[in-house]
Amino acid sequence: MTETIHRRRIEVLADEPLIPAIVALAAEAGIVHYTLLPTAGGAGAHGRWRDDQLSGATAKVMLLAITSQDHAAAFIDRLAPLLESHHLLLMSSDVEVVRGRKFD
Amino acid sequence: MTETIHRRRIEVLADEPLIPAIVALAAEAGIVHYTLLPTAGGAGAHGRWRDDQLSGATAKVMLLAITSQDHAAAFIDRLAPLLESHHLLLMSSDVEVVRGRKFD
Amino acid sequence: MTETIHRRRIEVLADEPLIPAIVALAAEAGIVHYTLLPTAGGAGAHGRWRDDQLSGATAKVMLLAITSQDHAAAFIDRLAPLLESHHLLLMSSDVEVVRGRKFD
Amino acid sequence: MAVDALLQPVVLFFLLGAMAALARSDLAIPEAVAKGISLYLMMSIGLRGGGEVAESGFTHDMVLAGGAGLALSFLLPLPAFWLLRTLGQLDRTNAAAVAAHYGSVSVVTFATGSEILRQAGMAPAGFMVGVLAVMETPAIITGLLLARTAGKDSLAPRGGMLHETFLNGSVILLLGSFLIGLIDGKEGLKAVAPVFDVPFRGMLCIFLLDMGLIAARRLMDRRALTLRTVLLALALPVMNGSLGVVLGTALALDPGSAAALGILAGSASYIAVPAVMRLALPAADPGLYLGMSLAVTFPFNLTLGIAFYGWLAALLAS
Amino acid sequence: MAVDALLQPVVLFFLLGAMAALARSDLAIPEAVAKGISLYLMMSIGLRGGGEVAESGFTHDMVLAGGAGLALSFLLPLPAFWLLRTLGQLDRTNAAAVAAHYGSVSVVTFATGSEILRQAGMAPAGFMVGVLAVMETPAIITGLLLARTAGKDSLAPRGGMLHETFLNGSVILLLGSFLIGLIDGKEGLKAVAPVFDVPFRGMLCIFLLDMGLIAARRLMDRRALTLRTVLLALALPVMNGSLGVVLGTALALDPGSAAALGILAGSASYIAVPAVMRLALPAADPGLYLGMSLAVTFPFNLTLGIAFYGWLAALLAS
Amino acid sequence: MAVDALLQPVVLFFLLGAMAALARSDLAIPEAVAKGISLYLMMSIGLRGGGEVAESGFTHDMVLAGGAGLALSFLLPLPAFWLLRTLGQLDRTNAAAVAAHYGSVSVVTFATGSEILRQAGMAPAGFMVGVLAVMETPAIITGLLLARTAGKDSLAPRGGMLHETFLNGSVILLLGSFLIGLIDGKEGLKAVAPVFDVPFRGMLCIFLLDMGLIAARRLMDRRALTLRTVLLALALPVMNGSLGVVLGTALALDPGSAAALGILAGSASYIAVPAVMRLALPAADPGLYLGMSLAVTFPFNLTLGIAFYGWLAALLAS
Ligand SMILES: Nc1ncnc2c1ncn2[C@@H]1O[C@H](COP(=O)(O)O)[C@@H](O)[C@H]1O
Ligand SMILES: Nc1ncnc2c1ncn2[C@@H]1O[C@H](COP(=O)(O)O)[C@@H](O)[C@H]1O
Ligand SMILES: Nc1ncnc2c1ncn2[C@@H]1O[C@H](COP(=O)(O)O)[C@@H](O)[C@H]1O
Ligand code: NA
Ligand code: NA
Ligand code: NA
Repeated sequence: MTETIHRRRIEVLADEPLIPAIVALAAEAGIVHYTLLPTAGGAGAHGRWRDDQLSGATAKVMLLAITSQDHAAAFIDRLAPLLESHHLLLMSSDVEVVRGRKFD
Repeated sequence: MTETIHRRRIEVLADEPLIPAIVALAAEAGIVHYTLLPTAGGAGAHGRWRDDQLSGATAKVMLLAITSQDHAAAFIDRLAPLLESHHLLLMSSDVEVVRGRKFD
Repeated sequence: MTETIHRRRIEVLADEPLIPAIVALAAEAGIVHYTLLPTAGGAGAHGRWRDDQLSGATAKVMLLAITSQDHAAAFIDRLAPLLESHHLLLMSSDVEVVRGRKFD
Repeated sequence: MAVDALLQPVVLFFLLGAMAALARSDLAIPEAVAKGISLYLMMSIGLRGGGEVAESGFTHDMVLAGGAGLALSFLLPLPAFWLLRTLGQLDRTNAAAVAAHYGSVSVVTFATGSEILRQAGMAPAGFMVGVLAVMETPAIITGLLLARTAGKDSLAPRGGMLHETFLNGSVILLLGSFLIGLIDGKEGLKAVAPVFDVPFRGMLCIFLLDMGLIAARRLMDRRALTLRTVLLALALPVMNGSLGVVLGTALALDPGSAAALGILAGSASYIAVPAVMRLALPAADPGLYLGMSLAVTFPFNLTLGIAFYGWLAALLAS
Repeated sequence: MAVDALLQPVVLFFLLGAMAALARSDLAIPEAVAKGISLYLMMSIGLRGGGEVAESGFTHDMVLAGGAGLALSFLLPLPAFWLLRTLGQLDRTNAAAVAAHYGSVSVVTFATGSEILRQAGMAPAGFMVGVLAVMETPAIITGLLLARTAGKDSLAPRGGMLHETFLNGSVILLLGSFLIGLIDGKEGLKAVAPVFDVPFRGMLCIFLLDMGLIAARRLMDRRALTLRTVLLALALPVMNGSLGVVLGTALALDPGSAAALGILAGSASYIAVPAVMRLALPAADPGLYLGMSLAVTFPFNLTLGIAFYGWLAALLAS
Repeated sequence: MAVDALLQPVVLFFLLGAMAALARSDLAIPEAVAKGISLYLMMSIGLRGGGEVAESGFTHDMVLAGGAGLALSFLLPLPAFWLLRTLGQLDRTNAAAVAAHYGSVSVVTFATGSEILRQAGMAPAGFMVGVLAVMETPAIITGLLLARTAGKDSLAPRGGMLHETFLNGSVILLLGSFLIGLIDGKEGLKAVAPVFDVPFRGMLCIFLLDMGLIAARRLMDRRALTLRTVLLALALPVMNGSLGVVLGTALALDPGSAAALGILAGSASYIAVPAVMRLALPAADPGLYLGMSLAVTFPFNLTLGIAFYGWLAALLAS
């Protein structure tokens, strides 16, 4: 059986114009590999939205990164103070991967 | 280190025309915040599908909600009897969030 | 309370032209039900990408499958030797489902 | 007319799409583009029909054709339901859902048919677009009554299904564009004709290429289809279509409009009705109703049905 | 002119979209298509404006109008900010963000207004497209200065906001197309006119259908809007638009161009400015600034504002 | 011709896109729209080429040009492979994958080149579209033979790569449209000309704007490119293109068609070939082959190559 290693799965939902800045913040925390996923709509404390690209200012993108415990914690520390003011959604969970070194 | 709190991550895959009704059902279970994710295709017991929007009747959308243990259980209870008849996929897993109050 | 059962959640990120072959590989491992999710971009050891469909050769798709421990292990065994050469991302995590039989 | 009709670019592109899918090519039109063209077709059909009615004014024929369309859409599901239950061996819910599709209409079949009739010098009257709009929804109501269980489901909308039926996006867009055409008239539409009139046939080609891909892929996936349901998906359009032509001729419509009434009666919905049925009758199998209407009846109408209804209308008129 | 303007297909499609959304229909234009049409509109406006300027050559009027546009975009946020703080009871950040939107311009309002003016025999000069381009960004700078806190945020780009402002996709595309139009001239553009000139009004119809849907859905979601902000979203265009018309007339522009300057001054951005503000002033509520500009001011300008600015320009000219 | 060619809207929009991307603007065309336009371009090229061949009938020249195209596509990968191995210092798999790209063709380079030649009074014959279709796939086979390891991978399709190669969506669409054009002829295509003929150049502008953005972004990301591979990506089109022109002239094709054969030989694929290579030679780096063909060779051909092949063909003809 192929050996798997535990890592953290970090997901951040953010308005599209904020994504480059969040990617830069992740890099500061040591996370340089990530995947962006599209979204279609939703509702939160700040109301409902649909993915209208008309202005693009409020279209949301999900950033997914698999990383080590330490990098995850560093990223969460940097992002935590911004969650409320920037209407972000941040999730963290356990995940197993093959090739553990790739996800440090 | 920023403190994180455990919550449930609920994911429901459903045909697009059913989404408003599922959102309403979630609200009855106390879940009012959610995100919708697009899909591209798949295969299940009811055959293969591709996301053709021609009719839209069988295009699927993934609803994601982070919520408390109780609300999650209430939602699952309501949805369980519909899973088979409505060709739904329901998943539930652990997730950690900052700002726990936001996800009750 | 509705009873839920533990299963594995397998996610594979791959270039679009590889998806049919990966679906075939999953079927060999006993996994015939899956969902495909679109992506928007990312960065990895092989550089940054955006979802330009111009050639489609490097647009990525996420395959999601909920399955039993055994099938998951069989799939991971088959996929592991290809991860590096085919630039794949493979994740595995715990998930709970209703109607456990459906996900064996 | 039959061979000419088959060799037109619109039909050839449909066949190209179907053949590509059958050969398992990866050819695909992006969803968003296909959906955009489908909305375009409805806007264009509505505007042009409205513009023509604005020019011709309301006529006696128009009222007759509208009444006939209304009656057909309400009543055609009844014999269809009976055939689907008996010959088709479907349960009540599935039979009702399928019957509703055959009482309603296919906008693209109507559009292609109109172009082919126009080519053959039998252009249907502009008010037939109004009849098209009128025929989209009544069959849904009959279908839901036949199913009996509709809306008793815990996911069904509180207010019943009428809202979903009448505010379906495609119904609204067709009706709204028809109204705008009526208000602005042919003259007022001139400025938008380079988009909504001139390129219509070309856009239809692109759309039918996609329809060919989708229909053939559904046919290859024909999990829910049996020999019985496939045969019914061929028989129902012939029956309903002939009935439409005969009724149109009996009401003294011009042959082109009688043929168009046949096309409407013979076509089956695959946009508005499935969206409502998925919610109202979740127990009905979408693989079945979309398989029948989209993968069998639509290709049949496009290649043979339209030519047959046209031929029948010409025959009865002479 | 007012009633004529209201009954044009472009406006009727906007109303159709708005009514469909208010009735909670599921009608929707795919994002990608709407975005594609919005890019098309900018390319078309830029090319045609550049082509006209290439033909007419640089004139005195052009310099005056450009200077007026520049001044308006820089200065209009100041009174707006004051009104939003006092009457609107907004905090500094929100008031600054909204003020920037009203100093900038709406490309689609300008496009629709130009078509309506052209219909009424008051076509604005080609160089007004240059003025449009000039007016997109200065207001952003004023807005950021008014907010004071801009860019002090940990997510704000190191190099400041200027890059985001001037390299915003829509700004680049409009300016770039204008330049290409200047280089190639009307003659050189002939080969692409079947795409960028002839179908313009029809494409605008499809886009305005989508704008109607989006604006009405925002209005129904009006979480962030209060009676005060809605009233200001009606008062600001009238104020700014009148100022624009008066200034244009005072500078001896032809009535069509004076009206166009009014349309520019009276319109509010909902593409370029929100994208910059979301990053520069994350504490400002997008529900507020998009609600005001997109859900209130845009429909007002489309239905009444444009007609009013046109009427005022004609009045002052005579 | 060179300067004229550079100042055409199609080329200027490509440069606008490239400059926007280099300046790190966020300008982007939605995928679905870009993909839709790319499918449109293939349909249009196929239909128009087929229509012209239907009119001119099969000729001696046609057979010669087809044979030359076939031979070029099969053989051009051989010297390319050798240069990539030696000068380019690539391993066998990467060299084979890149070589296949340069033996195949770029549909958009051909389309742009045809428009520029037409503008210069050197319109290539209609059958050159057939040659384009013929040249898309043979190079893939040569490339796979050169790589030796192709298809020995556990993900490779059981039935070998031929299915993937010949049923690639873009190959099918081009060939199918060419056939439809042949069947319907120029006369039969008249009804769809407002979509497939008239707007072609304008649509090409929008597509090239996107190509400019994509090519420049790839160039900025040039992880896999070395100075050696960049130089080869400039040398290969000149070599192959000159060979194509010389061969075309030797076969006594008209100068326009000889230039078009040069354009085909000199262009490199970035749609059909990468999709097959990703599956057949997963070990080859897509950053390398797409970087060379899309980010270096395509811009070179668009700005200088086409003009050079045209000049050479005119020179040899006189
Ligand atoms: N509990 C939740 N579960 C899933 N998505 C959420 C949740 N809360 C917020 N979101 C998403 O995050 C966005 C911003 O949240 P908010 O700042 O609360 O408006 C919402 O519009 C949702 O798309
Ligand atoms: N085990 C699974 N893993 C991932 N997706 C699934 C699974 N089972 C079903 N699905 C998705 O849910 C849809 C409906 O499932 P079904 O009702 O079994 O046809 C399928 O088409 C898949 O997209
Ligand atoms: N640690 C990671 N977290 C999330 N996505 C990743 C990660 N590593 C790789 N990816 C995704 O997988 C793709 C291929 O990875 P690579 O082979 O490392 O270039 C990348 O472009 C990313 O989209
Ligand atoms: Na019918
Ligand atoms: Na303004
Ligand atoms: Na070549």
